[in-house]
Amino acid sequence: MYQATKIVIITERTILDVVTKLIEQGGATGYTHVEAGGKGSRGVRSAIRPGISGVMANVKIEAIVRDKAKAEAIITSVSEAYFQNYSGIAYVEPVEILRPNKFEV
Amino acid sequence: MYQATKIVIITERTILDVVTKLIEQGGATGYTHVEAGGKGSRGVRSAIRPGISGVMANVKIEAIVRDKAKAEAIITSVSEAYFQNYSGIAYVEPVEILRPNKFEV
Amino acid sequence: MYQATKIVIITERTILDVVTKLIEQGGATGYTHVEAGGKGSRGVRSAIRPGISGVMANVKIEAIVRDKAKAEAIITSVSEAYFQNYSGIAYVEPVEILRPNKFEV
Amino acid sequence: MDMITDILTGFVSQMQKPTLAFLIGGMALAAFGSKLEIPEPVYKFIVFLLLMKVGLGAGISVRAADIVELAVPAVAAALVGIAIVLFGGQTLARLRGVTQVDAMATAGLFGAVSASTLAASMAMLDEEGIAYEGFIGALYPFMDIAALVTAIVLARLSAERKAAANISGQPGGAAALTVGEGHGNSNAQMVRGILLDTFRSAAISALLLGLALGIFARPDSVYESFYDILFRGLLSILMLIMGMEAWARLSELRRVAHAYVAYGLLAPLVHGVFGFAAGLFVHQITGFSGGGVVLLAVMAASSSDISGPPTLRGALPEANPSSYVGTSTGLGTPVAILSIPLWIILADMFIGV
Amino acid sequence: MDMITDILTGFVSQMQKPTLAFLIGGMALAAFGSKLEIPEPVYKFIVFLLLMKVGLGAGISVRAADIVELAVPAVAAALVGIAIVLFGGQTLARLRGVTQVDAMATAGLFGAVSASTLAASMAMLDEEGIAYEGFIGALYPFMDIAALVTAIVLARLSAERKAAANISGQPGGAAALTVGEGHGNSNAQMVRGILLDTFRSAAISALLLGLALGIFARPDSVYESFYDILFRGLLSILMLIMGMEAWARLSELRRVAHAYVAYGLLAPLVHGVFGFAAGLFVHQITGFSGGGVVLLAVMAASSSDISGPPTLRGALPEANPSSYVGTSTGLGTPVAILSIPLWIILADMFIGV
Amino acid sequence: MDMITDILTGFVSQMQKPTLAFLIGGMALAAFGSKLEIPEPVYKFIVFLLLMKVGLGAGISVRAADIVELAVPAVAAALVGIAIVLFGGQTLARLRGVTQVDAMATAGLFGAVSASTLAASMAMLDEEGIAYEGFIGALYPFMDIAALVTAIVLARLSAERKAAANISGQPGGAAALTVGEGHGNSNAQMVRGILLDTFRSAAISALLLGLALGIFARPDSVYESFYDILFRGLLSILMLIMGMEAWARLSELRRVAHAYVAYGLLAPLVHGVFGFAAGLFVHQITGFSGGGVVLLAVMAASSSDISGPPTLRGALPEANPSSYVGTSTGLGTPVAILSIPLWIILADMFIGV
Ligand SMILES: Nc1ncnc2c1ncn2[C@@H]1O[C@H](COP(=O)(O)O)[C@@H](O)[C@H]1O
Ligand SMILES: Nc1ncnc2c1ncn2[C@@H]1O[C@H](COP(=O)(O)O)[C@@H](O)[C@H]1O
Ligand SMILES: Nc1ncnc2c1ncn2[C@@H]1O[C@H](COP(=O)(O)O)[C@@H](O)[C@H]1O
Ligand code: NA
Ligand code: NA
Ligand code: NA
Repeated sequence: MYQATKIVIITERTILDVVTKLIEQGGATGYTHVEAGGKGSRGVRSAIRPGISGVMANVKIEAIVRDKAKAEAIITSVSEAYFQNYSGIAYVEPVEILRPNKFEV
Repeated sequence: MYQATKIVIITERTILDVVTKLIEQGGATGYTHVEAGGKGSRGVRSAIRPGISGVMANVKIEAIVRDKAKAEAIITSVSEAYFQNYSGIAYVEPVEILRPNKFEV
Repeated sequence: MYQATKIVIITERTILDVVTKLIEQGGATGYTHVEAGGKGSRGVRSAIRPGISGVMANVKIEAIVRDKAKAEAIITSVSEAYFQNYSGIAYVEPVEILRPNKFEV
Repeated sequence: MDMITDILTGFVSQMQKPTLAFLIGGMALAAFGSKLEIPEPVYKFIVFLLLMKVGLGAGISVRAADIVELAVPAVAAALVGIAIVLFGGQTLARLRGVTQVDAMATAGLFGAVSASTLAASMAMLDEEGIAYEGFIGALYPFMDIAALVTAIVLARLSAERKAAANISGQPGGAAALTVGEGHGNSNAQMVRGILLDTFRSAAISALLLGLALGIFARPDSVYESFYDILFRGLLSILMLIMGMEAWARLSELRRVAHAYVAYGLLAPLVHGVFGFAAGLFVHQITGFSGGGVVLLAVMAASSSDISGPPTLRGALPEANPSSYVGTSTGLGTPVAILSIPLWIILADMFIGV
Repeated sequence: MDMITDILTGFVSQMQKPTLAFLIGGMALAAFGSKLEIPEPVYKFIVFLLLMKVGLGAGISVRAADIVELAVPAVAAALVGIAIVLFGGQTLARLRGVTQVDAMATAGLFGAVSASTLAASMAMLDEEGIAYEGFIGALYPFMDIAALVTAIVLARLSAERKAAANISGQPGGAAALTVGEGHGNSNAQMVRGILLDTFRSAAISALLLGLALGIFARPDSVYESFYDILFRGLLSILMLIMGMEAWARLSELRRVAHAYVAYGLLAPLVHGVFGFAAGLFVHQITGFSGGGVVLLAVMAASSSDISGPPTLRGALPEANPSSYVGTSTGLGTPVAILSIPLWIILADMFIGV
Repeated sequence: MDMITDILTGFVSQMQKPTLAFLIGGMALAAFGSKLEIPEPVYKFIVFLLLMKVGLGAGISVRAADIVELAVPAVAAALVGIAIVLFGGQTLARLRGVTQVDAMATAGLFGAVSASTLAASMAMLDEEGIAYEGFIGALYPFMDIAALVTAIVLARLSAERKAAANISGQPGGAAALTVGEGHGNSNAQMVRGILLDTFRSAAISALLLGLALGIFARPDSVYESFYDILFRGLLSILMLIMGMEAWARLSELRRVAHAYVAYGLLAPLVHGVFGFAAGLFVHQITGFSGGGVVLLAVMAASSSDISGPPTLRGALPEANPSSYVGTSTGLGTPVAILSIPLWIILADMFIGV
């Protein structure tokens, strides 16, 4: 098993595309996302009742990167680019992977 | 990066509201939830085929809290309040966050 | 709180049943799954637009096991059995649980 | 010999009716392991449309109905709901492997009403050209709510009595937030809370909305050009879903006492007799139609499978959902639907339809 | 005294119309805390069907229309959209607690068009037997796109001006990838990018698809046998949804300045007058029908609640969605729908319908 | 010159037919980057309703059909399915960049039947007033299952042969649980397992359910008042979806050999000729109608895009879904739908319709 870092970003569904672009630019080889609801400083949001316009939906995005510094750089850039205007949180977790080359560019 | 603790609770969809109330009472500044299916001691449950009444659906709830003791207190209270009568599991994980004040009340 | 290991497997939705069978055979007492989308070496996949046939959908499966060796054995077996022909990644994370006997067979 | 042939022929021809055939088809598909599924959002919507249809239709008729004609069957419906719970709860709780609270929860569902079963019986009466009072849909909430509230109140009172006897209580129970709001300490508050939860449930809200729109607005044109037109077709799909669902939920019964199997198979027939008797009585007083008697019997025979279970899960957490959902959706609903022709035959025998 | 009775009777009879009654029913359900929900995939599909119906119908009529008859109201619709944004943006931005960008975003939504409100007004005209030009649906994109583009461009220019004044700028802003594509540096590129995003939005695409199919293909038979038949029924359900949605979004307004409440309540009436006046003008020039004037007034009065918000969220990230979604969906849409009868009465007074 | 004008005019008028126009509209929307989407639960339900319509209609007709009239085209359909797989598998496997298993999987999908394409051709025949045997829907499973089973069996046998030759085998392959059940060691068991999986797939189950209900129950009234009425409208939406889906799946083809593009464009025409020839043959023997010949040609030309891919993904894990899904859904289906008019013209030329 090899050490790696998991990035997690929970933010507004409408910016999924641009956030994943930043993640890929930051050096991740892939990402996974799931529809989510939640509550934070900007009030309740919902995956099932995202409002008729959909702007009230959340998404949870995860990416495994080999290098912890890279992981931190990615969440810092997402945070700086979007979290002033959009709802969102970001954190990292240590994980262990089987096939290290799968997560290296 | 700052140390924090992630609480994860997987339980019946029908008690989402009361469980998140307990999480907030325990001092979390927010939470995120996703629709889930699964299998445990009480049999198979499904997010897509939750039964026509919906009582067979699961939900996965996560909350980041700064303080590990608080995190443990929250899952202990949820566990004591609900896991005798409702399906569910709970655990915590260490994570690292960028903006510590976002997770403090 | 007791130490345990969380297995995470992200793979094609169509093989959910066989993968969870392997997880249970490996000694997990349960598992949880959520619908997911993502991108990896085999291109973009989506939970909401899985293609009219559904073969383009992902699923994220998690299982808590007490024993780390068991956890590694499970993801190794899933990886060997499926990841040559199917899209997928697998990793493990350390977690802390409340009720250790719930996760022992 | 001839009679047996007659009965068999009659039975086969009943099962060929679209409503019953789609139900059986759904069970067959599920038994065969088919991967066909009607997506959850679709069946939620179909159920909503059928409830709106029943509610709107009833509301439009209520406008023209007189108060006695309405009040008598409404009271009868509520009493039947309560009687089923009292009788069913007593009976089940005596059987081996059944706890008091599980007995009450199960009897509560069987006292409550299944929208799909009621809609199926209306379609079958329409098909045979048998008339019934247009306002019948308005009786649904009376029986449904009376049964659920009775079951929950009785189960909670008995739990309190037990807890008082056995002072130590359950650990942690005190820390739990009650699911739903408005459940206070006094009994009156408890009943208010339960009523509120019941009124807010998806099925009862949809039905009451339809009723209110039917009574206070003028939805006749959209009712006829949309809800009524789609009724038969959507019902055929709902029958398919109920058949698949019944098969899926049957497996829950493997985890619980055999008593539930017996109850699920027999209760619809016994409860139907309660409803039928009440219907005959209303017929005597107000001239209630034969079709109306059939529908009252069917409501009594039916058991809630959409709205009741989440209400019970919230109000009676200690009750095991495998028992009551398995018994009601797995057995109660198909038995109730398949026995609709029985009540038609009986009504024809007793008062003509 | 008599007049008051007349007005009250008139008001009650308006509210009994299916369209308005379903809207009010939806608000009542949500206010009561009902758990009823129409699943998201279902309402997305209903909105799509209604937009296709409006688009196909308009497209089929456009085939036969002459160019002047079409061009004049189209230009009028676009000008009304722009006027609402200019006027509304100015007004709102002056009020306490409203930022420049939030004012523009909100005025943009109110200048844009609500598919549900437009469909509701068509259904009400049909019901009353009031004729209108078949191609009216084709005016929708003119007003909608003109308003959204104007609002976004003005808000961005004002932000740029402010940023130029205040050189330091916002930290991190530079690192952000712009949401949507094609937004370049020059103003022309900016407008192109916004236009592209608007045309790609779900509602405008569906409407334009319907229009194109109506104009270039021969969908008349399927239009009549399907889209047109289901129109009234699906609309009744959409009204219910808009009612529940309005109630849910009202709560957003608790977080924002009181000014939004006043704007949400009054703007539909003021904007409706803009549209009505433009309609009268078109009536003078091209003989535009009274029903057409009503529909132009309703489009102006309505505010976008499906397609506009995500477009704005992408194009104006600094605007607070609680303000504009709360004001538009929570107040603007129900007020616009409930005031449809007003424009009918006015049109009847001014030019007869 | 005149002829060219004629052909062009004919072509344009064909493309204006609602069915084809909606397909093209869907492709145009997707190409333009529109965000419009028909939610997954909705299109699953539409496909289900169309399959039930086809199945019920066929079942109702089968009741009255005689056995020879039925058996001959059924055998022909199955043989066509097998022939396409044998021929297509051979052809594709010879081309550069195509593995044996990918060739078989792709040919399997092209031998199988597309519900949307079949429904589209029925609607076009109805529109033109061309008669066809009511039981045609019953031929669908014969061709579909014959093709899928042949493809899977041949691919597995060839893989086994290769594995036997190359003893080391693939690492880990042995540890994999086979997807689907009942796949044993012997060939008979293998075929049984594949058959079971195929019968359980959503599309085949829905069609067989409709067939069974049509044959054994009396669903005629609900068929006419619901399934048949909604058919045309739902099909128009499905065509839109297939158009958008085709565009989305085309991108898969960028990752695979050029051979697939050629196959996807030409195979529908070649396979259609197989089906057409078989149809003519059946026409000789049993007097099969011209419309029937068209439908057999269309089934042969069409390629499965809903039910086939998951069956293949489970049964042939080594096959690359980008190849077969891209080729079938991205190219095969639109080509097959757009060439429906061709078979009508040919049938008219050969035997009159
Ligand atoms: N403490 C927390 N734990 C978990 N998720 C959170 C937390 N705070 C916020 N979130 C998630 O992040 C989203 C945006 O948060 P916010 O920007 O604070 O409104 C919320 O809707 C939640 O889904
Ligand atoms: N070992 C496990 N790992 C991951 N999830 C589990 C595990 N055990 C139970 N779960 C989840 O928790 C839910 C309730 O579990 P239970 O109360 O054991 O029926 C299940 O439906 C699963 O979603
Ligand atoms: N680096 C990564 N981080 C997170 N998820 C990933 C990563 N790489 C792949 N995935 C997920 O695993 C799925 C299959 O990956 P692949 O086999 O590389 O196509 C993708 O669709 C993603 O959902
Ligand atoms: Na009952
Ligand atoms: Na407007
Ligand atoms: Na074919």
